[in-house]
Amino acid sequence: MSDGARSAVDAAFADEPAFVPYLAVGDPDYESSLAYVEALERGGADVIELGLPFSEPIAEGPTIQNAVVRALEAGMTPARFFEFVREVDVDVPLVCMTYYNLIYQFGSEAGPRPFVERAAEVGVSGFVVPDLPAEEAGPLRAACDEFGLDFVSIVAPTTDEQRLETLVDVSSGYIYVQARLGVTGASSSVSDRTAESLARLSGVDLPKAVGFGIASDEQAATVVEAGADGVIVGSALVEVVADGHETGEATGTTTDRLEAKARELKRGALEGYGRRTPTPEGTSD
Amino acid sequence: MSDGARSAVDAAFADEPAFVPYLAVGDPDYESSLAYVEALERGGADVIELGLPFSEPIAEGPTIQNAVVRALEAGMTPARFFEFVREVDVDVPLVCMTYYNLIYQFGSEAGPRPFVERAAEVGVSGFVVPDLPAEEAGPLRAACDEFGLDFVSIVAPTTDEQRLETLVDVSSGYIYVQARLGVTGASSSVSDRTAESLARLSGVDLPKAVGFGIASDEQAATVVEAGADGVIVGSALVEVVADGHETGEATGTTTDRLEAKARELKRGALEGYGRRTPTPEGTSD
Amino acid sequence: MSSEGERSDAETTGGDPGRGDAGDGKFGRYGGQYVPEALMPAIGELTDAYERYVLGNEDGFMDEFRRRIREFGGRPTPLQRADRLSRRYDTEVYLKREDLLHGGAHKLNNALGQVLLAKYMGKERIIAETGAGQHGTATAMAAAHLDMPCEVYMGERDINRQRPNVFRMKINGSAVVPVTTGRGTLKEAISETMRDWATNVEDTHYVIGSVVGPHPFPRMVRDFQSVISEEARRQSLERIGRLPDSVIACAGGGSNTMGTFHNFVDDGGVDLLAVEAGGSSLAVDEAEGVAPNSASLSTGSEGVLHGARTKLLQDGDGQIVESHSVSSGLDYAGVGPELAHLVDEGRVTPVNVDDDTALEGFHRLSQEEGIIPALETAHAFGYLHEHHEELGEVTVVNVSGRGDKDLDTAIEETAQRDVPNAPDMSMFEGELR
Amino acid sequence: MSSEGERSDAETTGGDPGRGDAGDGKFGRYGGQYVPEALMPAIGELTDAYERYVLGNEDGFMDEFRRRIREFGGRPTPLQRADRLSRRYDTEVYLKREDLLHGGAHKLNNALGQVLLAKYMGKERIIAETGAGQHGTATAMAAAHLDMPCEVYMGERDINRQRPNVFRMKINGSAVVPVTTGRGTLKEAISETMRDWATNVEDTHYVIGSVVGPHPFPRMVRDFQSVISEEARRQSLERIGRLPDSVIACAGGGSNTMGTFHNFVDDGGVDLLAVEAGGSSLAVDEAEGVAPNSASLSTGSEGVLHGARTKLLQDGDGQIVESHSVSSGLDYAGVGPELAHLVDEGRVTPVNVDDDTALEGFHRLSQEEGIIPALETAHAFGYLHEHHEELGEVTVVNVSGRGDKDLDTAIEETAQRDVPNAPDMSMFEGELR
Ligand SMILES: Cc1ncc(COP(=O)(O)O)c(C=O)c1O
Ligand SMILES: Cc1ncc(COP(=O)(O)O)c(C=O)c1O
Repeated sequence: MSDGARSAVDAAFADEPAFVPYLAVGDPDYESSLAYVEALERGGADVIELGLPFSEPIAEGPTIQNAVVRALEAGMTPARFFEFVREVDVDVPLVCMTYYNLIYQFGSEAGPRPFVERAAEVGVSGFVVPDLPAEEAGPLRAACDEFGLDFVSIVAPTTDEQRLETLVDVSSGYIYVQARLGVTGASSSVSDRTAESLARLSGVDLPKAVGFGIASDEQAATVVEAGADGVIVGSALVEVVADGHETGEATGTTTDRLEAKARELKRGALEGYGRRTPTPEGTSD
Repeated sequence: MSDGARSAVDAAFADEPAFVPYLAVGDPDYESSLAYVEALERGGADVIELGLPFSEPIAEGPTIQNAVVRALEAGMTPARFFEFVREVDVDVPLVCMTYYNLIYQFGSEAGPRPFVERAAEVGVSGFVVPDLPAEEAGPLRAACDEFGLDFVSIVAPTTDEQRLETLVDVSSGYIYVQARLGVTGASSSVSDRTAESLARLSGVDLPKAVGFGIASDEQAATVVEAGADGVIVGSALVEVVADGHETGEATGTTTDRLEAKARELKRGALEGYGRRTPTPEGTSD
Repeated sequence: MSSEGERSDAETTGGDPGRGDAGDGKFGRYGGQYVPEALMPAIGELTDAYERYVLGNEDGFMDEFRRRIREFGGRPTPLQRADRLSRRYDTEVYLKREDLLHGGAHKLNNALGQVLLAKYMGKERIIAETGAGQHGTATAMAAAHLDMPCEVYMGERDINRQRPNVFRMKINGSAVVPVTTGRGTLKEAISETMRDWATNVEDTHYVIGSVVGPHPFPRMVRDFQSVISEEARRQSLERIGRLPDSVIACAGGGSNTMGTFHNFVDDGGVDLLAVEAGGSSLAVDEAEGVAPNSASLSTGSEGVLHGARTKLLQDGDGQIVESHSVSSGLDYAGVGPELAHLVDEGRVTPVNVDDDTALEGFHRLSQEEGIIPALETAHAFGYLHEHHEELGEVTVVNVSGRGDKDLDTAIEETAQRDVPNAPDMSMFEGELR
Repeated sequence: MSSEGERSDAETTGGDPGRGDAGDGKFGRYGGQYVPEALMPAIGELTDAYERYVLGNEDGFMDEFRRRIREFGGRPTPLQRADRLSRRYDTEVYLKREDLLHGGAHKLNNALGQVLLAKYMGKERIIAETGAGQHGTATAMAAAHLDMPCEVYMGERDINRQRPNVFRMKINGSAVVPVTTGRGTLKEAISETMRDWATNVEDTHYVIGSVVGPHPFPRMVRDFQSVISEEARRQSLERIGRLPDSVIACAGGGSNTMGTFHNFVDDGGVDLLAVEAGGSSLAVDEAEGVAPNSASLSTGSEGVLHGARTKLLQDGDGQIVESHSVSSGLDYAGVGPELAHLVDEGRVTPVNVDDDTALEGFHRLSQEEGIIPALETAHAFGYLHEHHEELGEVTVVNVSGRGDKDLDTAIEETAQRDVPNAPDMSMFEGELR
């Protein structure tokens, strides 16, 4: 990771626990998706993860899989994604979450560089690529360095000390702490392993954002109380979009519900922060 | 074969070509069957083959198979068969046609003797057993000798000179000349092989009756013209019974049709005899 | 000469009383050639060919047979230790894996041998009967392999019980002729094939599917099948360093049975157990002419059927009764004459298990050893389960065939009963054909 | 360091450019480990176990594997001369009979190896994906044999195309989990199994069914499958006294392919032909995201799917397109990285035949050799038919599996086309499911 100057993404975690929502771009269609992402900012998002849909989302649970299918059917492509990023009216840093093949194929030249270059142009601040472990991340990391973007790594409950080091080494922006094993998806309890992972990462000078299974203000609070610098929420928000889509709700109504849900989660994160013992350890710097 | 005195069966072929009809006893029921067999005699039968139905009639074609099924379903058994022979009011010799297992199983003592003894008692004159070749016929032949019954062997188109001898050796009554390969059943032409078989048997001092596939007066005539001492007709007669049964015809009507069919066949046999070249060879002594 | 004397001479003696190796087609009181005269010359010709080619290896027939059954058939089949069953029963259980033979059953050993023999004899057409469809598919495969036209007679009811096998025969280029007489099972199919043979005997060879029928079939089929025990005996010695205490095989007509037993017959210390289909009951309903089982060795009596004197399921008059088994391939009212003889001699012990126990055996082998047996074979495992304590230290069970052909039947029959180890098939509820 | 330089370093080199035998999981530009971080430790653990047990025969692992694949699996499988095809094509055609392996396909070589490895690793649960159901059944059998609980993910559409295999898995005691996402075929089943693995990685081993997925799977699966060419090469020398001129295998993921080729790769004079499914056309419909074929070696481009960099069927953006083939087992948008590499190197020639030609091949082998092949395998015979003149004097074709699982599909697909050598199935008109 680049020392010295911290990135916009990293900075978004500086003052208070960050709320990092995820939505699949283009779900259920381009226009609604714009409104939804903007609602997330109004609801308190500090960083937004924008999912660029890939046909084989192997790390996603059913909720996000379905969102991906909806978005692809509505015509989402990498090119449209970049238009979206350019067009969406939000000020917080945007992190692109997608699978490596889309990054690798983009542009005329094989390899991740054209994708990263274009992402930088339209205003993407970083990447999360669930099927790209540290061992294979070299080229993407290099392109990120070249264009000044962050490369966010995921730390899993199964990640051991040795891998942790390699991982932290290639990371910037924040560390995505996977709260439990499995795929994305809302669940009702926050795993014990989250606390363990946070403890192991306590010496690392990067914000730790916890994701996978966070669905309520209380869960957000628990995670932050346990030391997280941020909470990542995907499926719980995608469910709001899916509900709206399935019931034929007006986009405006879904937008409002999404904003409310975001607000709830942000509030939870703040509450958790408040509950911390006098000297909170998780906040870096 | 016993030399000297010729049996009643053999004698039935003496004067003119014999007509030897077959019916499955008990088809479609006991009472009708009595009437049908009696009609055969009226129609000109010289010897009658009475089929005792066996569950696995491997030498029969579909017509007789179905007759056997009808008779078995109507309750025909060896015991009923013997009653039938005792009761049926005909004067010509009766030959029992059945499969060896029924003969073997009858009575308390294993082996053919009890069956033959009982057959003799009720007035059966001989046996045709299609699944009992000369090689296995010893015990049955011995019992026949003991009780004075004939044992009729079948000569097939495939029977070679050597087997012919063995076969003739164990035979009495008449030789059943199988007109063609295959199973019983009416067919439209009489095989060339019939003539061949008759020629091969010309030196044998036993009547030669040809069966398998004879269905009309013309066929009967052809066979007799070729030198047969008799014609055996089964399926063509069983078809009359089957027709009557299937159309729900009155037994009396079927009886009349059966008698007429018998008459036609007997007439054919006589006509064939008339057509023979001046010195007919086939009639024995 | 008294007729009594003659009867007992011809009907109850003859042949080598020990193993029935004499050439007259008799095994003690059983065997013989009870067929229509029209077939006798063909049977003579076949006997001659059998003696020359099979027994005498004329023109290298047996060498070619052995090469083809190895390359085309996949011999030798393994003798496999069944680890989980051995643990469960606290005894060494070994499986002779005939299910791995091409086509999925021991049947190819015989079918390939006979079709090859028909070729050596200059025959131009093959016919066969089939019950479970295993002999039919084996014959169809052998006929395709050796370029012989082939027609297979099969009861209509069996056609419906064993559709995959019907498809296989047709795909292999054979014709399948439905037999609608009687109950439409193996017995009727045999009768019908005999009728075809009687009609076309000059250019046609009838490939009988088990150690039944007139001489030379029982001996010839046994000889082709005896490769099973030839291997199993050698493999036992190599693999375990000793002979087994017990050898178990299911018995329908008895071809896998005789094949599995043959080379152990002289090993007095080896118990030979023939497991018949007990069906739903061992009783016979004389009025209906039905035996709800196929246990002719255990419950049948001497008689003549399909060309041979042997043990049969028959009523008091000698009418053959309808047999029954959950497995089409055991559903036959007769049994091979040599097996009947070995039972009379006390060398082979006839036993049986009912349909329920067979289904349990089917599921047990599937779940615990990863081998789905044919329902016929499953009877042997039903017996193993019930009697494992009596079998000594080492038992060899012949896995006569695989159960791919039986999946639908096994699932349906399982659903109709209370099989303790049945798998959960709920995903397919209401969807079965 | 320039990013350009770093990219080309990490992404296009590494590994042994010849046979990809290096331990880094790369085959030239292909291979690697593109999986979620959560799986990386398991993959590391597996790599370690692979090196110790498989490569190092620690605790006699390979001895046990070889014994079990022999006894339980039925190895060695024969190398059989195909007499009628040899005559028809005027060239020597030999068949490597993997269809005789227990379960009916080469798949057991790998499944048994991996389930045994999982046992050595102390895993308690097996999961697998399956397309044609062959890998699923092989895994279910191996799991039953080795007493491991097993769940198999299978696309809903494949479940309907391959019902007999679904029954077999359930009868063997495995759970079959229907995958309803996407088109419900192999691709979706793999994704779903990866999700399960990511959730239960600590006690669960994922038995991947072909030479695909992250390192060490492509090498490990190849190693388990390479027993095919180990035998075939030895058998060629013994049986024919020489090596073949050509070796043909169908290619889906490429496991039977790599297994059949592996020991011939160093024999420069032996042509290696990988026959892919040409489906109905080689074109891709980008708008629909559909490739009506599965010919990723012939028409695909480099990309990353299911854990490895390899050749893929994808659109210009990198979205994986829906592949198609009449045979479920070839119906996959990717291919093993080593095979992709060998194609780039010119060592393996990628070819393909369309659905129609495959069906013709299916019927030809069935009718002329008495072997009903899997529809996957049938592609190899379609190719043999079309190109027999170019193959030299001796050709070995791998019969990767038998067609019992495909009977219904083959009959239905045949009925829909004009297949010149289709058998007469009229007896079943209107009766097919
Ligand atoms: C697998 C299997 N085992 C056993 C049998 C019974 O026949 P046999 O007793 O002749 O071995 C059959 C008959 O079809 C069969 O398919
Ligand atoms: C018989 C058979 N052959 C070939 C294949 C294709 O797989 P692979 O290319 O990995 O051998 C399959 C897959 O299911 C199969 O079942």
